[in-house]
Amino acid sequence: MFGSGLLKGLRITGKRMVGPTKCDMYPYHRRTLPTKSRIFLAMRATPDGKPLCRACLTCQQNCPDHVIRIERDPDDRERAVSFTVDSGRCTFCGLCEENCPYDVLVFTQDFERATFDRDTLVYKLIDDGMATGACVTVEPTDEPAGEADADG
Amino acid sequence: MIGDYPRLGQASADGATKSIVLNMGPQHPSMHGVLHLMVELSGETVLACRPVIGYLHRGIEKLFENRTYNQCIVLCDRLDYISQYSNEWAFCRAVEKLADIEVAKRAEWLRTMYAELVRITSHLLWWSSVGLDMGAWTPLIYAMVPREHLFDFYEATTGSRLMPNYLRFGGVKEDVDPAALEELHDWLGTEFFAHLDEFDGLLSGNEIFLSRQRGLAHMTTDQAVAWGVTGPMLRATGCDRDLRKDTPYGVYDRLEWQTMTDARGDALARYTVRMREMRESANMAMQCIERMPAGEVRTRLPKVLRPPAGEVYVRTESTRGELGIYLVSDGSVKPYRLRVHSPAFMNISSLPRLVPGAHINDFFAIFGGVDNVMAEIDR
Amino acid sequence: MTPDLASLAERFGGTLDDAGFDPTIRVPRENWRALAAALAADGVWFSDVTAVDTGETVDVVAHVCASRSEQITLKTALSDDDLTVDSLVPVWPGVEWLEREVYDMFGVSFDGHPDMTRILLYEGFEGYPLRKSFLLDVEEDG
Amino acid sequence: MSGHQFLVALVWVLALLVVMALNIIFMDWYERKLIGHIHLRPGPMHTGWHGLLQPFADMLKMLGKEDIVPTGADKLFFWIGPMVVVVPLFLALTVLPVAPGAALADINHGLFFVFAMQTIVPFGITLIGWAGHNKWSLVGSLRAAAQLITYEIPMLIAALGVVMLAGSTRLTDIVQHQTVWWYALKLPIGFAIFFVTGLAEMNRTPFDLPEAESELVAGYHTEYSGMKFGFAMMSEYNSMLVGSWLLVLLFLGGWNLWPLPPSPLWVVLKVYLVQSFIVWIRGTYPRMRLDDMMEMSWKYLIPAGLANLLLVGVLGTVFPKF
Repeated sequence: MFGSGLLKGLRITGKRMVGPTKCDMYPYHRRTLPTKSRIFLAMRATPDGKPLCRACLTCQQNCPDHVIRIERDPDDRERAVSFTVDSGRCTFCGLCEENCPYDVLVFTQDFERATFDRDTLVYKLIDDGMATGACVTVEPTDEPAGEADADG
Repeated sequence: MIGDYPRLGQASADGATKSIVLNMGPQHPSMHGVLHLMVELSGETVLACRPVIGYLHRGIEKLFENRTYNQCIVLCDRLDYISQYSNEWAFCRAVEKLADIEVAKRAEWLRTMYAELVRITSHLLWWSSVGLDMGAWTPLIYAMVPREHLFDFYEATTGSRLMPNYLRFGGVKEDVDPAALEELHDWLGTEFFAHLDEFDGLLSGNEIFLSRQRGLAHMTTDQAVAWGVTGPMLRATGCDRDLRKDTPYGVYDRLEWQTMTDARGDALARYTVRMREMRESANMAMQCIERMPAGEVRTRLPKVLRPPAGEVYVRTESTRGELGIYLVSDGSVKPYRLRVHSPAFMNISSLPRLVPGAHINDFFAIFGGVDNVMAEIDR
Repeated sequence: MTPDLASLAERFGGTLDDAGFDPTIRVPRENWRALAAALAADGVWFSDVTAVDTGETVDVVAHVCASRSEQITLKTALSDDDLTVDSLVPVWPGVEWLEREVYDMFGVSFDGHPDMTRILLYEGFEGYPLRKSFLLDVEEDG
Repeated sequence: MSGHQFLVALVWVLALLVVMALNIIFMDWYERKLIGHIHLRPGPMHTGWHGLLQPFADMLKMLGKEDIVPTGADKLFFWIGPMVVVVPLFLALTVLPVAPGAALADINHGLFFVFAMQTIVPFGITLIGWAGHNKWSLVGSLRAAAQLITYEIPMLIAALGVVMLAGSTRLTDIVQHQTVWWYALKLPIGFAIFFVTGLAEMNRTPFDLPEAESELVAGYHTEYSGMKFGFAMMSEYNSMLVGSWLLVLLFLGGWNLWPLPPSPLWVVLKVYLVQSFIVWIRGTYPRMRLDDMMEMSWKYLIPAGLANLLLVGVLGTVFPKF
């Protein structure tokens, strides 16, 4: 009958009107993102500030958008002097993390980094050969993870 | 009328017909993306329409030529950003066919499942905008509830809501937690269908909606094929052409499902086909979860892929229709030429043929049924 | 129903290459539209029209479907000094925008096309981006 | 007019202005809230308790915006347009009673006065659309003119049924006839027609074609900004108030709520219930098509209204007490 569809629609919206809302009240209620979420790049480092990076440049070569810049120590090819991330160019594809042979790169779930200044989007994970505050601290293990398929 | 269609200014060239040209978009409240439509009107009747595209052109086909194959997958997400997995799959299929890579068993099931889920999320967005185009605001919000649930699933399993970069040559990036799959299966079987029933009650049976959609912008199968229209728009003319059935890939030949068609050929048929496809896709995704074998999800490949020189054209049934990937390789680490034949591009090119004679009022009702994504049209 | 491709290729002074994934017919550009029309008369519909810059020539490539699962590739080579070929719009109306895109990206102009203008790029853009001579400003990896 | 009468009239006018302002403030907040809850979201929450101060925030925002007059606009009409819309609606308010005789002017032909005032509104909208020098507003305003003129006829016909039963066009008399049985119950067809045409007169969903944001950007007031845009919004809420008030008086018993004693409170309550329903409809339906809408009026509503009139005549003759 003409009009039954109209009434049905009113019933549905009426039910929803008195029912609960489904909003996350964002700044008051913050969701924790799943651990797999790729937000900002970070690096594992030991508690005493030693980065686990071995400056193999795999991530830099795999990055489609030239986000990562690594400066090697001229004396020690396995030591990075600086590791710069230009997150303003990053597309969060995860190729660096995935291809890292030593499993050193990780993504953090911290997403609140809106800024007014584009320069602040460039941050260093290694500065002067030491891990910066943007790194994630891990307890040192005996065997470096992922050594086996380093040349995969 | 299969061949030519009225061009802009043609009807008023004789001087007898008075017309105005409206510029709809690229900034218009209900324009989907940055499409610019020049519409010639006589009163409220559309005489001709000329879509102006390219506002979102990023030169992706050129960028492909400057990236290694692995890096190209990232860009595939950006083609049609609301059916990401379909794009990735199309590209991966082309590379796998050219380089003769075998896909891991479980990965095939996962790929099929994600492709069907993304068909649902894409159609949900379409459903919300179909209502919005006709002035109903509520569908927009209601469709977001199940869509957000699926996006949460994407994020928990692939790491990103919109740009997953999940498929790899020979498989997928990583396996999915069985508990998450189980939960998704339960949700699809119960809550999701309840949502769809609600959608049907809200819009599909609404007399105002029906009177606006019925008989609007009619298209026959012959016309659709001649204009290059594919996907749900073609199936809404009664033609059951569907690449998932015609050239089975993934595990589509092992699932029990039907191609959804509707013989009426009008805007309502396009609506019905997509609504039915959502239910069928949910069924297919549930079958995938039930029957998925255990095992590896990724074939071991050399870190740097060099497909042999040659060329391949692979067509995939994406959410919007036939997504063709034409890959020419010269044996190096980067594609020599990668052409993306976009279904939305073909469908939107039929718009100037569909709208003449319609009211400006119906214009967006027709436009909504085309279901375009500017990112894929402009590339 | 697959048309007899070998005889078709012969009829239009072209060659048939069956080695790849899809049968490929190469014809001289004078017979481009005639080949398409003959195929269309056999019930073949189009899927895609595009082009490839091979270095010496620009190949206009059409992917057509003989049946739901059979694809045929049609090719014609155009030399750099005269990039014109007959338009396929009279055969398949839907290729209108595809040919505009080829014009936009490769500079191939199609005779008999109703609206030969740029489509993705703006009028006045210099160069044809998908030609190999058009170089991107690519950063070198360290 | 004596000084005393003048003073009373002045107080009434001021009171009506306050009512108008309060209604706009309340409806601005209420509509957002209601639509919000239909949309599964809470609506404004941060300006005051549950966003109660939101209308004031809106007002401040509108006042702070630059008042743009487009280059090609007809400046005189651009200014006059909003007033031509707002003033008649305010005048219509002056004859609407809340209790027997309690109106600024409880005139004998109150019903027709309201209709006459509503008829002026399309002129204002057409002026607005013409003056803005914008294709969207032109299309929108012409739609509005066509729609309002088309829907006035069935609206009047539906109201005529009430006039026939009540034997008066004075709004107080009409309400006094509905002490127990509302005319909505006696004349369901007339009520339905009046409600639907009322929606069209108010430019509300599903008849909001003049400001169809999905095709006409913002319809007839596309070029308006700042406080002039505020005027357009105000006129919308005003016409909603007038329309639903008239509906309550004609069909929903006005201040009668049997078996409870009559009270002006019931008028307020009913007016806001009707307005809630209108908002609810907005949250549910898509917009109608222009030609369908015209067709509905000429082909269905007017014949149905005439049939209703005939029915009322027959019933009124056969059962004089009806």
